[in-house]
Amino acid sequence: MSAVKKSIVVEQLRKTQMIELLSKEKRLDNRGLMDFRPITIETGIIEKANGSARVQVGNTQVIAGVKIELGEPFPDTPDKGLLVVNTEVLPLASAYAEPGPPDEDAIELARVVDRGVRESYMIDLSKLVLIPGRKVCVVFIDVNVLNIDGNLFDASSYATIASIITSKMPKFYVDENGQIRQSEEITPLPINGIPISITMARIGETLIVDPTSEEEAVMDARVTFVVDEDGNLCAGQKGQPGTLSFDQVKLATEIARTKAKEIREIIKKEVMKNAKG
Amino acid sequence: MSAVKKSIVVEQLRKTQMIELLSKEKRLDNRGLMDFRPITIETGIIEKANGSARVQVGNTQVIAGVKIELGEPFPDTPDKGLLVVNTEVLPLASAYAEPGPPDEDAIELARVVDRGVRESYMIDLSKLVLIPGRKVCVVFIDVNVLNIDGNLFDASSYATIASIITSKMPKFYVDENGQIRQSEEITPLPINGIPISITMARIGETLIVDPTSEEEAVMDARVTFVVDEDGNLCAGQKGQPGTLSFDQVKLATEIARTKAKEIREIIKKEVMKNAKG
Amino acid sequence: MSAVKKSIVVEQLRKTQMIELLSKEKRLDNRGLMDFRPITIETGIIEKANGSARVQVGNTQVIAGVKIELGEPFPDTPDKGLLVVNTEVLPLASAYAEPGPPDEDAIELARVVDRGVRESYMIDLSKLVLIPGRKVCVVFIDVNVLNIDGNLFDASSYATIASIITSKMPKFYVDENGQIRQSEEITPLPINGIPISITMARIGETLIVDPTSEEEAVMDARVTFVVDEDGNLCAGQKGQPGTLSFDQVKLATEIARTKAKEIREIIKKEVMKNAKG
Amino acid sequence: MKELINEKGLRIDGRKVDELRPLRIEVGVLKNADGSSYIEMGKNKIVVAVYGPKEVHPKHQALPDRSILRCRYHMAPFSVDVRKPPQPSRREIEISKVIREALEPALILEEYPRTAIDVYLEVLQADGGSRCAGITASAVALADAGISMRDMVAACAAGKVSGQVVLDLNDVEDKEGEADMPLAIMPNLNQVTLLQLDGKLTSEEFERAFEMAVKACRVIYEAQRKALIDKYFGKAEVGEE
Amino acid sequence: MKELINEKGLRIDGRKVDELRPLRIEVGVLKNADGSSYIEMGKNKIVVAVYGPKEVHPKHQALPDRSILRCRYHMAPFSVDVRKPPQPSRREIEISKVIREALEPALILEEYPRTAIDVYLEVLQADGGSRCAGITASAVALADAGISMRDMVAACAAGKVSGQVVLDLNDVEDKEGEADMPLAIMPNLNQVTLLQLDGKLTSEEFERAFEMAVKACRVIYEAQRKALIDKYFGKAEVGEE
Amino acid sequence: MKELINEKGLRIDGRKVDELRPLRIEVGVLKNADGSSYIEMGKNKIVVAVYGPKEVHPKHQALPDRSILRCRYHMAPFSVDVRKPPQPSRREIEISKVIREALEPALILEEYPRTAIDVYLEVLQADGGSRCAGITASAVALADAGISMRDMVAACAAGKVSGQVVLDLNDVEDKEGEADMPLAIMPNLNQVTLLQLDGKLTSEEFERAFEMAVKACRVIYEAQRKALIDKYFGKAEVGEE
Repeated sequence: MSAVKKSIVVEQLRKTQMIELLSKEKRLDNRGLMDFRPITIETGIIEKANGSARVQVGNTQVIAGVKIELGEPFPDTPDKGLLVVNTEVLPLASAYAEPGPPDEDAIELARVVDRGVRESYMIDLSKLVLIPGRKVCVVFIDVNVLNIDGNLFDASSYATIASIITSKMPKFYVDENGQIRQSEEITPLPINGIPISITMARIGETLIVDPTSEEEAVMDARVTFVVDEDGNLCAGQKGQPGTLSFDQVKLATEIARTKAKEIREIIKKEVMKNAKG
Repeated sequence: MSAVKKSIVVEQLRKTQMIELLSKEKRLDNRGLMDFRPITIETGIIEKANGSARVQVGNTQVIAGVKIELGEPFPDTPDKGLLVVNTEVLPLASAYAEPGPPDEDAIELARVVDRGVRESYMIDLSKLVLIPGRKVCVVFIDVNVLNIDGNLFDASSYATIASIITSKMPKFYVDENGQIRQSEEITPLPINGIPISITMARIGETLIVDPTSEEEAVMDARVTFVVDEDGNLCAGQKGQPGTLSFDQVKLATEIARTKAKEIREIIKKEVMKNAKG
Repeated sequence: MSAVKKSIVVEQLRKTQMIELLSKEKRLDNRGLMDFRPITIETGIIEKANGSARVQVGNTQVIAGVKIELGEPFPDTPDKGLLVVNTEVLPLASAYAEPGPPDEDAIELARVVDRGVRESYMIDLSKLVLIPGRKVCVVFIDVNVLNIDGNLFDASSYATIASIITSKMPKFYVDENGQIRQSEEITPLPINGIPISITMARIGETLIVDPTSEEEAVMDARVTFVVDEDGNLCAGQKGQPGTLSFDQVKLATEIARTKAKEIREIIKKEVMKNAKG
Repeated sequence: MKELINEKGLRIDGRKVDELRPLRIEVGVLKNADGSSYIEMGKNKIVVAVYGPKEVHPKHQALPDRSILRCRYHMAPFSVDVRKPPQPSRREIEISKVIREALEPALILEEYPRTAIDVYLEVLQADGGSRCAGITASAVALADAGISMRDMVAACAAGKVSGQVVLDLNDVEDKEGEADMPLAIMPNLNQVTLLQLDGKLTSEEFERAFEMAVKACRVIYEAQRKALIDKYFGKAEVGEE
Repeated sequence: MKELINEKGLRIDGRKVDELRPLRIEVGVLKNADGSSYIEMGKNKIVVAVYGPKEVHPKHQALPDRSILRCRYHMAPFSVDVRKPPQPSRREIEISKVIREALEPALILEEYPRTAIDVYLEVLQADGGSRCAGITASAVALADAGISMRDMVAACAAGKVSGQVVLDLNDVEDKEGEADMPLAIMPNLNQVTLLQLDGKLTSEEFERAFEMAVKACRVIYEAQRKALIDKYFGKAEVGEE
Repeated sequence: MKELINEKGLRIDGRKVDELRPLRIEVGVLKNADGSSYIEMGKNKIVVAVYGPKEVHPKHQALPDRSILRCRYHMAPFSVDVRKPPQPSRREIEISKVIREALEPALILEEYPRTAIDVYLEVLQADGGSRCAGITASAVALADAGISMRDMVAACAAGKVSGQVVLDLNDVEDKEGEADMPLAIMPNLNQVTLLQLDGKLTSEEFERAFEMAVKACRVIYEAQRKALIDKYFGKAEVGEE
């Protein structure tokens, strides 16, 4: 039996075992199906950034940094600031990550994180305009993944929102000569509310939240919903070449709404703790 | 006998057979040496483009689209609009086409098509200037090759000229404040005449027009001439690592001038038909 | 014994022989340890460049060209012109050089040459400002390596300084309307002095100057110091995965200071010779 | 915000809230491809080619137990209002990925070990919902190429415009509306293969939009079947015209 | 030029001319890496991961008699005052090379034929001297990965600011000072593994700066040892806290 | 349009309409290359290196029955009036292709199966007609490398300037003239290996230009022969100085 054939068999075996375990509502790390791993958040760790946060969800570790610079608005939205989300899955993060430009997984990750922030209107971009059509603030959010143990979508999203919430920027204004100046005054970013990303994996017929790398290796499908403070769904993404039944989609939205409340409280507490600490 | 050696023998055999056939003035698809395959042209197929055309020459199929935007002129031609021709041989087009940036064949294709339009002065670029040295119209022509069966040079050239002829653009003007505005009025591109590209293949000692992929696979050399309405040669390109005798060059120019008249009528009729249809 | 294993043995043998030879203060080409190969310099060879020089150090051959254009200064140095040094190790230069973007060796080469010119303040960049913060001269120096036989650092550096010294540029000025104009008058670049790069190789416990490709193939470490007219060290770079003892570092600085004087005279004479010739 | 639904409940292109745009599917439009199709869905115009199953280069990327599916969604430079440079954008790379994941569940890839199947989508004109139209056309082109399939894949978006849940958003509705939710399903197996959401929906709106999109997918599935039957059995014979 | 040393001989951050910035080294900060470390040196914050020895792809790049060492020094976009695009700059490529050459002499690569060892440095925040801090951290991460080493490698810059030779330049001193000379040594073997010089030094200043940097490297070496001992033997046991 | 031919029939650089620019060819100018040459044709200054026949990497690109010829035409950044970035432009890629196709017919590639021959052209200064000068120099470098050849390849452009057919256009004539037609021939076999046309020519002008260019190629061929003889047999011996 060749090495490759063997590894397929091993993989199927592992999946069968995991499904059996899940059918008893158990997971390899003893969590319940609807339990997240411990979430820890440190903010303000990069003094040169306007905002920053290191988030750990179990062994998954990401750092996000916010830089606010001046730039030109898009021609079709002259009265809005710009939001640019970029994620880099660094080669530090796992034995399988390679240096180089973001691959399709990293691009999907960045775009889903971006969508959660953008579609929930978390940042009021209309308040970041200095001269309509000509000068606006550009909010760059760079997410660096340092260690991968599953659920990059949620960890990256939490790092992003924690760095946005704690961002500080100088007040910019236009002087009498039409020049942009920055005052001494420091102000936070204009925030509307906190969107929470909840990612679920389907393994066999079971949905679980916050999958580890080990669980992701055998999952059939992944689905993420971002929920705003009012319980609205504001972004969604099904991933992986597996399917979801119509009922599983409905169930996933319900799980997302329930868990989002819980995680929002955890994040608020963690961010607050830092602010005091 | 190895597979590779065998395939070299097969290729030579095929070429010998083709040369024998051509010596009787016959081709595999029963055309005469100087016959084009049927040419069909549809214009105006892309509503969002200023001009567009789908051209089929036998089974070769290309689509060209014209987009007219505002830009800055080159410093050394402040009083001329810009013409940018780009061709993409899409991976849809054949089992051998690969996704990725244009390779040397696609770049040569784009540059020869560009040269035919540019050197014949088909578009009067001096009429596309809004503010000399500062604002001009940029005419982007993008040619997408959808299916390859030989003679991409002529098919791409015909799609390009058909999309130029049928282009419509808003009238731009400079208002009293020096701002560029566009009026409701729709105007065609300023056209000087129709250059026609004629591509020939030398197989053995025979010249043929409009080669198919099968004929291109065994051709020794390829030569293209573009002829303007007055019978002038305005662009030329010999291709492939074969040669042409001095007499073959002369013959090729004569064929080009003769066939160009015929093809120009076909194209005019096809474009007109569309305009009515 | 496999080919690879054999080549490792051959390489070690060659190194042992070289070390033995060096221990007698001899080199393969009969030079003394502290002798450079013959240096020849031709300047003004590219009429379209503001300055140019072809330098040969033994069989190593490089060409540098200076182009002076107008551009914008960096925001943090509004009162300084720009210096851009680029080197290309052309595929012409050796059987091992490949076409493509500069690799880490070529980038290191460019950056060390740049550092020598920049940190010695050879060009007075503050005299290249036309409108502070808005318009300055950009001095592009492109170094093309045509043939490699060791010591690219010094050869590239000498070509760079010879092309700078002999550069001529039009006098630019700002007219009453704030437009940049260039007068008929031709002026040299504002020069402060001539920095000289001296590169040494450590093979075994011996330091030699101006290593050939053959010597570089077996060297343990490489070290370059750039020395200005006053005997100051103004740039340095240790290279290769070998080490230097503390004493060897000190010795290298002394050799650099001694040889720099000598080479500076040679270069001045060569450049002068050209100016007359 | 511009009013996108008038007092009669009609949308800017005259459609009702749950009405699809005109749909046209052709099969076998490219001679060289192993399978191909062309779709018009509103002003979307997309051509799809399938090549494969074929050898994999480099060989080490091949899988011993199944074929690998590769998708490339690409927009022609002239397909949108402002010319798009031909290099793939981040958006095109993400859409290529979700399209592949939407098609893969329907394919019996185990039948073609050590091979690759390439699906190339070229958007000649984009008008909102191009990924859904592209999935619909790709499934037809895969069938035309004779690839073994568990089920067809049909796709359609629903979303929210001027406060109402609507079907199959066009370009303007996509950009100026409140939410867009592209969906793909396997219509016989009743499985979701693509689901994305951009914009805010309440719980109830989500369910309403989801149902509307599923229903539309079933209509689109019939159009897919008809296009394939027309090609392989002729129009008259099956009497579906 | 701004005065960077005051009349009391103190620098802008209050240090004496031969004083190091606060230094903190942690070992084993990343779970997936074979070895890892985190360093803070002033406001420099750098995380390093080591993967290997591991198989080489493509195989023909492997060496029959030893491991190949690969280094990647990379700055996070938010690590500097003006956002840095994520693609490696020429500066990052040069620094990656000199870091590799600074570490390689300390490694017994002959023990791992036909393999590769990857050292990834991510600069989370840069504050002058990041290559030296990065080398110091990398040597610790290599030790944490259990790679056989001849000696540790410790690095520190010295230079010239406002006419005086100073140790361990911060960002402002690096940019506005007269010279910066990064140095790395193997502290037991007394060998220089990295030496660069940017800016003018007289012969005497060079010697003074060199000695100052060597001395500082020995202090840093003690911090490296302590960090490793703390991890492997616990803090209390060795009683160095 | 500027008048490019004066009333005496002389061109802006003083040449007659059918006069070549000064030509200088040197052989063996680069030590490492297997063959090399340097050409000056007017202000064109081009150096050419040939490496090969040599092994092909990756191996699967090798051909079992012949050598593959690869050409790279590249302009130094300082070779033109406005600095050219070093990355190959589309123009350079096209010219590399036509140069390869112009040289290949003259080479007996069947003698070197499974190998590659690389021809690298570096344009140090460009002055109109650089592709022709490059082909002329490349053929000499290939001969210097000892590659078996059926014939030499000599190249020269003709064209139209201020209404007259002229030979060997310089930079200004190329840009401001009416037409430029680069031509390369094998002078003994009387075969055209490169032919391009940019700009308008009547039937008669085309024939006149073609004949003029062919005639010039024969003159250039003599210069190629002389350069090779000078190198291999010494100047005095053949008494051609």
